[in-house]
Amino acid sequence: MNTVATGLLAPLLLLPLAGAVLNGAVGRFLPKSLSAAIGILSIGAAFVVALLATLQLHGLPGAEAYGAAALTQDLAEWINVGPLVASWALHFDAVTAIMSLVITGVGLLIHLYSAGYMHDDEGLAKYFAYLNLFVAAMLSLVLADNLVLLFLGWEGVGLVSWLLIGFWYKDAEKVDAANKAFIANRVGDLALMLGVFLLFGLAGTVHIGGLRDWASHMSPEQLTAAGTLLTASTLLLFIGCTGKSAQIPLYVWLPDAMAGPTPVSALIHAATMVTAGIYLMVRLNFLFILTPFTLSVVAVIGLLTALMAGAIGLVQNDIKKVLAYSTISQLGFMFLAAGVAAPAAAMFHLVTHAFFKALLFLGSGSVIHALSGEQDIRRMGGLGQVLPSTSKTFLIGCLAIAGFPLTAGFFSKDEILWGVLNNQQVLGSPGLSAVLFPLALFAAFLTALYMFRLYFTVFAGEQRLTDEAKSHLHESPAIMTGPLWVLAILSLVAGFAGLPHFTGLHNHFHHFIAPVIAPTEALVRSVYGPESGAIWGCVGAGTAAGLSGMGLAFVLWGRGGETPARLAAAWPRLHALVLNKFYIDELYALTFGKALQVKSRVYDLFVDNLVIDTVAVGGAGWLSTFSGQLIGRLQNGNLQRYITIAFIGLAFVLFLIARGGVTP
Amino acid sequence: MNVEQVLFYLFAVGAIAGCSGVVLSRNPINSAVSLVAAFFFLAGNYVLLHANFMAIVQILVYAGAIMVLFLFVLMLLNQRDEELGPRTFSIAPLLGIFAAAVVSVTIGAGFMSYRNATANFPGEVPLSFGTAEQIGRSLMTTHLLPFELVSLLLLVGIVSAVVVAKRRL
Amino acid sequence: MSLTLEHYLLLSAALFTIGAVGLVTRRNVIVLFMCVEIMLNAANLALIAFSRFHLMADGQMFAFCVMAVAAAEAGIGLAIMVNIFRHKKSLLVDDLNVFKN
Amino acid sequence: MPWLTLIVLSPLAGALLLAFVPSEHKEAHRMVGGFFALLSLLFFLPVAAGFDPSQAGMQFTSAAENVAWIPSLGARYHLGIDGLSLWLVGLTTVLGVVAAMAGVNSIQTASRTYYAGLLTLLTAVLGALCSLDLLLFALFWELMLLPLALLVGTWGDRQRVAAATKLFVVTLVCSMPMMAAIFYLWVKGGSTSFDLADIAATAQGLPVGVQQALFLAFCLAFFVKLPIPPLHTWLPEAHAQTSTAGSFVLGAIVFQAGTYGLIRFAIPLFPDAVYWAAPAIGILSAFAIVYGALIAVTQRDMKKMIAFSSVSHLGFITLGLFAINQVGMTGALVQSLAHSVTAGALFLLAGVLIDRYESRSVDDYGGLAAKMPVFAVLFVFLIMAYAGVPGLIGFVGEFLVLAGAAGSWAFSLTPGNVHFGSLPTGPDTTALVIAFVAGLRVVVGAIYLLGLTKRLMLGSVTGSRFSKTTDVTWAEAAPLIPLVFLSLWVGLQPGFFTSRMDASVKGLLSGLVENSTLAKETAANMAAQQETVANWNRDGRSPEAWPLQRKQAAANGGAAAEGHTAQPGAANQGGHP
Repeated sequence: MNTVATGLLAPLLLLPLAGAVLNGAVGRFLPKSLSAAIGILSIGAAFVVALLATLQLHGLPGAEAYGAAALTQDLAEWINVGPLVASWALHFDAVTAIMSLVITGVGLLIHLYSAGYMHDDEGLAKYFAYLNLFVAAMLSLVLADNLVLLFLGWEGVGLVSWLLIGFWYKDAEKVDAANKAFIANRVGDLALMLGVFLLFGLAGTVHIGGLRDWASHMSPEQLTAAGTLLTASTLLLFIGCTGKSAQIPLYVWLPDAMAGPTPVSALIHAATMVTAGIYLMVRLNFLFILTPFTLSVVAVIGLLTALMAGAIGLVQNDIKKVLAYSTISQLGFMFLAAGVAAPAAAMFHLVTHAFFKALLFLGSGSVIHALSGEQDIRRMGGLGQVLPSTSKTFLIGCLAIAGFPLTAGFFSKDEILWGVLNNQQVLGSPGLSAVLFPLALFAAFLTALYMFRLYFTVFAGEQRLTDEAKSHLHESPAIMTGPLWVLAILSLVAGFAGLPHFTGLHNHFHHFIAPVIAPTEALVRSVYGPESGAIWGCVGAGTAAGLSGMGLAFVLWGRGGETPARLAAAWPRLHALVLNKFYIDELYALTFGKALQVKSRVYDLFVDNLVIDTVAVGGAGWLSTFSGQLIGRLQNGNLQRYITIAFIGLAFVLFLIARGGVTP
Repeated sequence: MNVEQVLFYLFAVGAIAGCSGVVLSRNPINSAVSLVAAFFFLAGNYVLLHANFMAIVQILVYAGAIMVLFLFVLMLLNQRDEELGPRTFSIAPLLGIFAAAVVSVTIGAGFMSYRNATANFPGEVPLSFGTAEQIGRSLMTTHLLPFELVSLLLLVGIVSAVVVAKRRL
Repeated sequence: MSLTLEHYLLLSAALFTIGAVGLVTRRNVIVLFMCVEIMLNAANLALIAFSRFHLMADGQMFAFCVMAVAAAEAGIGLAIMVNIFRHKKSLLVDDLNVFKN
Repeated sequence: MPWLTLIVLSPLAGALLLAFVPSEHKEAHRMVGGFFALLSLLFFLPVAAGFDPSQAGMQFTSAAENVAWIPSLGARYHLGIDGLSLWLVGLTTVLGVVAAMAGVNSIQTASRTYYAGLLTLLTAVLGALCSLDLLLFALFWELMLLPLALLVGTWGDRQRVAAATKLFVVTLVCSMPMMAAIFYLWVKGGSTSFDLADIAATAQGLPVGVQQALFLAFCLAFFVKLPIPPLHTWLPEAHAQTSTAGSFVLGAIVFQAGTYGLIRFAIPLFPDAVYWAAPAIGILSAFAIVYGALIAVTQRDMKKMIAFSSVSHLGFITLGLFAINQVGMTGALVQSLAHSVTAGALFLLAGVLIDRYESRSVDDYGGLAAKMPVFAVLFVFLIMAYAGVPGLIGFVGEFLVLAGAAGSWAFSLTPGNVHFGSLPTGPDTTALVIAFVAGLRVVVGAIYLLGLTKRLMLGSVTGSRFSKTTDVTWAEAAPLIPLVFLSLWVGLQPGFFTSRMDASVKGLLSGLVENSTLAKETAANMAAQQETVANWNRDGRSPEAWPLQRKQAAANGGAAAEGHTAQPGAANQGGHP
C-alpha cells in the first residue's frame, strides 16, 4: 500500500460535523439566513477540502501500482480489544475521492437549493443541522479505513435519514415512513454486521487494507477451505447493501421515504446514501470477486430490481414516487454492473446518476414548490411554459437518465450493458448472461419510457391544475434554479470523463479508480483478454432501447389521447398488480409485521404470563416461581407457623448435636 | 428429703402449674395472674440457688413492674375470652407441640449427659455470693459494657414505647 | 440424694416447653407475649443454676440482662399492641396477618 | 490511603448520618445523600488515576484492607480492584450521584428513607464489587436485598409491596445455593479461609461433576440478579410498580453485581464447568435477547417495555462472558456499563412523563416533541444510544459481544474437536447461529424503540392535557446530563475504558485455559491447525488461488489458461492501456 499521511481528511469530516453541531446547538436562536449560511458554508468548505485532497491524491507517485495509492490520516484510537482493532482512521483513495466529491459537491448544490426551498419552514436550523450531520456521516462511511468505522457511517446515515424523513414529525404517516426506513435499514445493517463478523473470523482483521492483503495472499487450499464461509460473508454484506441501497427484498422503505422534504430525497434517497451499497461493493471488490456465486446473486437481484421498480414506476402517479422507483431501478443497474464484475461501470453510473437524479428530484421539488405542495401528476400538465428553467433542466435530466446519446447516462449505461455482455463468464454460468443482456436492455427501455411519461405528463399537454395551485403558480427563485442548471450541465457533460476505450480516447474515470478495482480488473482481463468486437453492437442496442422508450412515451403520453387508459383497461389485473407495487408491502406486513406482533403477544401472554409465571411447576419458570410460591406459602405472615418452623429447625439441630454428628 | 429438696419440689410444681395456667386458661387476665404466681415460685428457686439479689429483682421487676403492665394493658383493651383449640384444622400447631417436646427432651437429655452426673453443686457457698454487693461490683467492673448497653437498651425502649404509643396508625 | 444441677435444668426445660407450646397454640398476642416471658424465665433459671454450679456471678449477669431485655420488650411490645388494637380492633394473630393476600 | 474502604464505606457513613436528620428536612436529606454519593465518586478518582493498565492482578490492596475480620472462621476484610471491577465500581459511584439527583424530582415523601436506602445499597454494591473474601462478598451481596426491597416497595403504585416481596423472596432464595456452595468450598479447603485465591485453588482442584454443581449454584444467584429468563419474572413487575428513582436504582445499579459475580467468581473458579456450560448459556442468552425484545414490542406500559427490553439487553452480558474470548468478555463488561447508562436514562426519561401525567401507558401520550423540544432531543439521543447506534455507548458493547460470540469456540457443540466450519481458523457454526439470533435484537430493538419514540414524542398532540406542557425542568434534566456525557465518552473513546480491562481479561482467560483440560486440548488442537494454515501461507500468493481462473483454466485447456493467467501483475497495471 502506497499511502501518504495527510492533514486534509479530518477537516473534510469535521467541517460538516461542526456545522451540524453549531446549528443544532444554537441554530434556534439565530436568524434563518445565518443558519442556512452556516450549513452551506460548512459544506462548501468541505467541498474545497475534498478537491484539495483529490488533487493531492492525483499527484501521488505510483497511483497505478497494484496497492492503491491513498491518503491516510489517523485521528485517534477507537475500539481496540485484542484482535479487534478499529481506529478513527481515514483513508482517501480514488473511489473515496469520487464519492466525497459527489457527496460534498451535490450536497453543496442541494444545500443551496434547500435554503430556498425551506425558507418558510420554522425548523430551518434543525433542517440544516440534520443535513450537515448527514454529510458528515456519509463522509465517515466513505473515508473509513476499517469496516467498523464504515459501519458507523452506515448506521449514521440511516439515523439521519430517519430524522429527515420524519422531519415533519407532527404527521404520523411521515413518522411511520421514517420508522419503516430505519427498520428496513436495520435488517440490512444486521446482515452487514454479521458479514463483518464472519470476515473478522476468517481474516482476523476488520481493516480494509488488511482484508485486501488477506484476500490477495490466499493460497488455493485456503480459498477452498474458506469458500463457503467467504461466500456466506459476501452474501451477508450484499444483504446489507440491499437494505441501504433499496434492492429486493429490502427496497420497500425508499418509496415511503419520499415523505421527507424534497431536497432530502434528492441528496439522501437519490444521490448519496442509497449508493452506499454500491460503494461498499466497489470498496470490497477484492472479496466479491472471489465468490462467483455471490456475484451472480448480485447481478440477478440487481436486474430484477431494475425491472420491477421500472414497471412500478411506469404506473405511479406521485411525482416523487415515480422518481423513487426510478432510483431503485437505477440502483439495480449499478448492482447489475457490480455483479458482472464491472465495478468501474457501477461507480461511473453512480456518479452520473447522482447528477441527473439529484437534478430530477430538485426539479420535482421545484414543481411541487410552484404548485404549493401538489404531488399528483394527474393534476399537473402543461407546465413547460410556466416553469421554463425547471422544465428545461428536467428535460435534460430525463434525456440523461434515458441514455440519449452523448449525455452522461448514455456513457455510463452503455458501459454497464457492455459489462453484462462481456463479463458473462464471471458469473460462473455463461447461460445466465444470455438472459441478463436482453433483460437489461429492456430495463433501459423501461427507464426511458417511465421517465418520459413523467416528463410529458407534467410539462406537456394541457394544464390540469387545481384552482388553488393555479393561483400561486410561479417559477422558483434563482437560489433554486441555479443548482438545477449546474446539475443539468453536469448531467450533460459528466459522461465525457468516462469515454469508452474502444473509441481510442482516454478514459479518465476508469484510469483514476483503476488501482482500487485492480483485483477485479486483473481477473476479468486475465480471463477475457483485451476487449473485442461486439462493442458497437452493444452501444447501438443500448441507444436503440433508450430512444425507442422515449418514442413510445411520446406516442402514449406526449400527444394526449386515451391509449394508456385503454391499455390499463385491457389488462386490469396486471395494471392493478403493478399499481399496487406487486403487493409486496402487504405481503411483508402480513408475514413479518403480523408474525412479529403475534409472536410478541404469544410470548408475553402465553409464555411469560402463563408458562413462566402461572404454570410454574414443570414450566420453564419452575425455579423462580415455584420456589417463590413455596417459600411464599411458608412466609404467609402466620406468626405461629414461623415459630413452628423455627422449633422444628431447632429440634433438628439439637438432634444432630445429641447424635454427636457435629461438634459445635 | 431435706428442707431444701422439699422447697425445690414445691416451687417447681408451683412454677409448672403457674405456667400451665398461662397456657391453658381462656381468659388472658387469668393467664396473667397465673404468670405472676409462677414468677413468685421461680423467685423462690432463685433463693434456693443462693441468688438472693436476682430473686428480689425477679419479684420487683417481673412480678411487680412487667406483669402489672400486662394486666394494665389487658384491662385497658378489655379482652374477651379466647376460644381454645384450632379454628380450622391445621397440622402446624401439632407439629409445633411435637417439636417443642423434642426440644425439651433433647435439652434435658443434653443437660443430663453434661459432665456425666457429677453435677452436684459445690457445698461451700461464699457468703458474698449472689448479694447485691457482689452483683453491683461485678456490674461496675467486669461487666461494665453489657451494663451500659442494657441501660442504653432500656432508654431506647422507653423512648420508642412513647413514640409508638403516641403515633396514630 | 441432694439437689443437683439436673433438677433445675429439667425444670427449666419443662418451663421452656410449656412456653413454646403456648406460643404455637394460643391466639391472643398478649398471651403469646406471656409465653415468651415464660421461656425467658426458663432460660434465666438455667443461667442462675449454672451460676450456682460454677460459683461465678456471670450467669446472674446474663439473667440480669435478659430481664432488662424482657422489660424493654414488654414495654415496646405492649405499646404496639395497644396501637394495633386501636387500628384493628383485635389482638388475635389470625386477624393480624398483613402479608395475607 | 485505603481508597477502596473510603469508596465503599462513605455512603454508609452518610446513611448513618441521615438517621440523625429529622424526617421533615427534605432538603437536608438530599444534601446529605448527594454529598456522600459524590464523596464516594471523588474517592474513586485517585483509584482511576492511579490504576495501572498493564497489571492483570489486584491493585490497591493495601495492608489496611487485608485484616482479619472473623478470625475463628478465617474470614478477612480484604478489598482489591482490577480491570474487571474498575469501571463497574466507577460507574456505580457515578450512578449513585445520578440516583441522588433523580430522587430530588421523583421522591417527594419519606425522602430520608430513600437516601438512607440508596446509600446503604451503594455500600452493598460497591462492597460486593471490591471484596476479595467470599464471606465478605456474601455479606454485601445479601445486604443489597434489604435496601433494594425498601426502595422498590416504598414508593410507586398499589402493587408495589407485592412486587418488592417477590423481588426479595426470589433473589434471596436463588442466592441460597451460592451460600451453600461458598461454605462447601470453605469446608473443602480446610475451613480456614474464605479468601478468593484460596477458594479458587480449592475449587479448581475439584472433580468436574462437583465443579459443575457448584458452578450452577453460583450462576443461579447471579442470573437472577441480571436477570436471565426464566428467572426474570420479578423484574417487569418491580419496574412497573415502583417509582422512577426506584426503577433507576433497580435497572441501572443492582444488576452490575450480577455481571461482576459471574466474571469474578462463577467463571474463574470453575474452569471446566464453564466450558461445559458455555454452549447452553450461549443459547439461553440468545434466546433471552430475542425473547425480551419480542415481548417488548407489544407492551403498552412503557416501563414494562423498558424492563423487557432490559431482559433482552442484559442477555448480551452473559452472551459475551460465556463466549470466553477477549472480545466477548470485554464487550460484556462494556455492555454492563452501557446498559446501566442507557437503560437507567430511559427509566428516568419515562419517569419524567410518568411523574407529570401519572400514566405509564404509551397510548396516553403523543406529539410531545412539539411541546418539549429539549426533552425530545434528550429522548431521541438516549434512545439511539440504547438502540446501539455507532458512536454511542450502546454500540460498543453490543458490537463487541456479537463479534466475540460470532468468533467464540466455546459455543461449539463439539469443543473437543473444533473445526470451525470448513476452515481451521474460522468461526464455529453454532457460534454464528447464536450471534445471528442475538443480532436480531438490532432489528427488533429498533422496532419497539422507534415505536416508543413515535407514540410518545411524535405525531400530533393528543388530548388537552398537554396543552400547558412545558419543557423539562433542570431538576428533571440534571440526572440525565452525566448519562448523556458518558454515552458519548464511552461511545467515542471506548479504548480508554477497554485498555484498562485488557490485562485483567487476558489474565482471566489464560487462567481458564490453564485450569481446564478441555480448553487445553482445544488450544493445542487449534494451534496445530493454525500451523497447517501457516504452511499454506508460505506458498504465498498465486493466481491459481482464484477459483474462477482455475475453472477457466480447466475450460480453456492448458494453452489459453497459461496465456491469461501468467501475468496477473501485468493486467494490474492500471487496467486499461
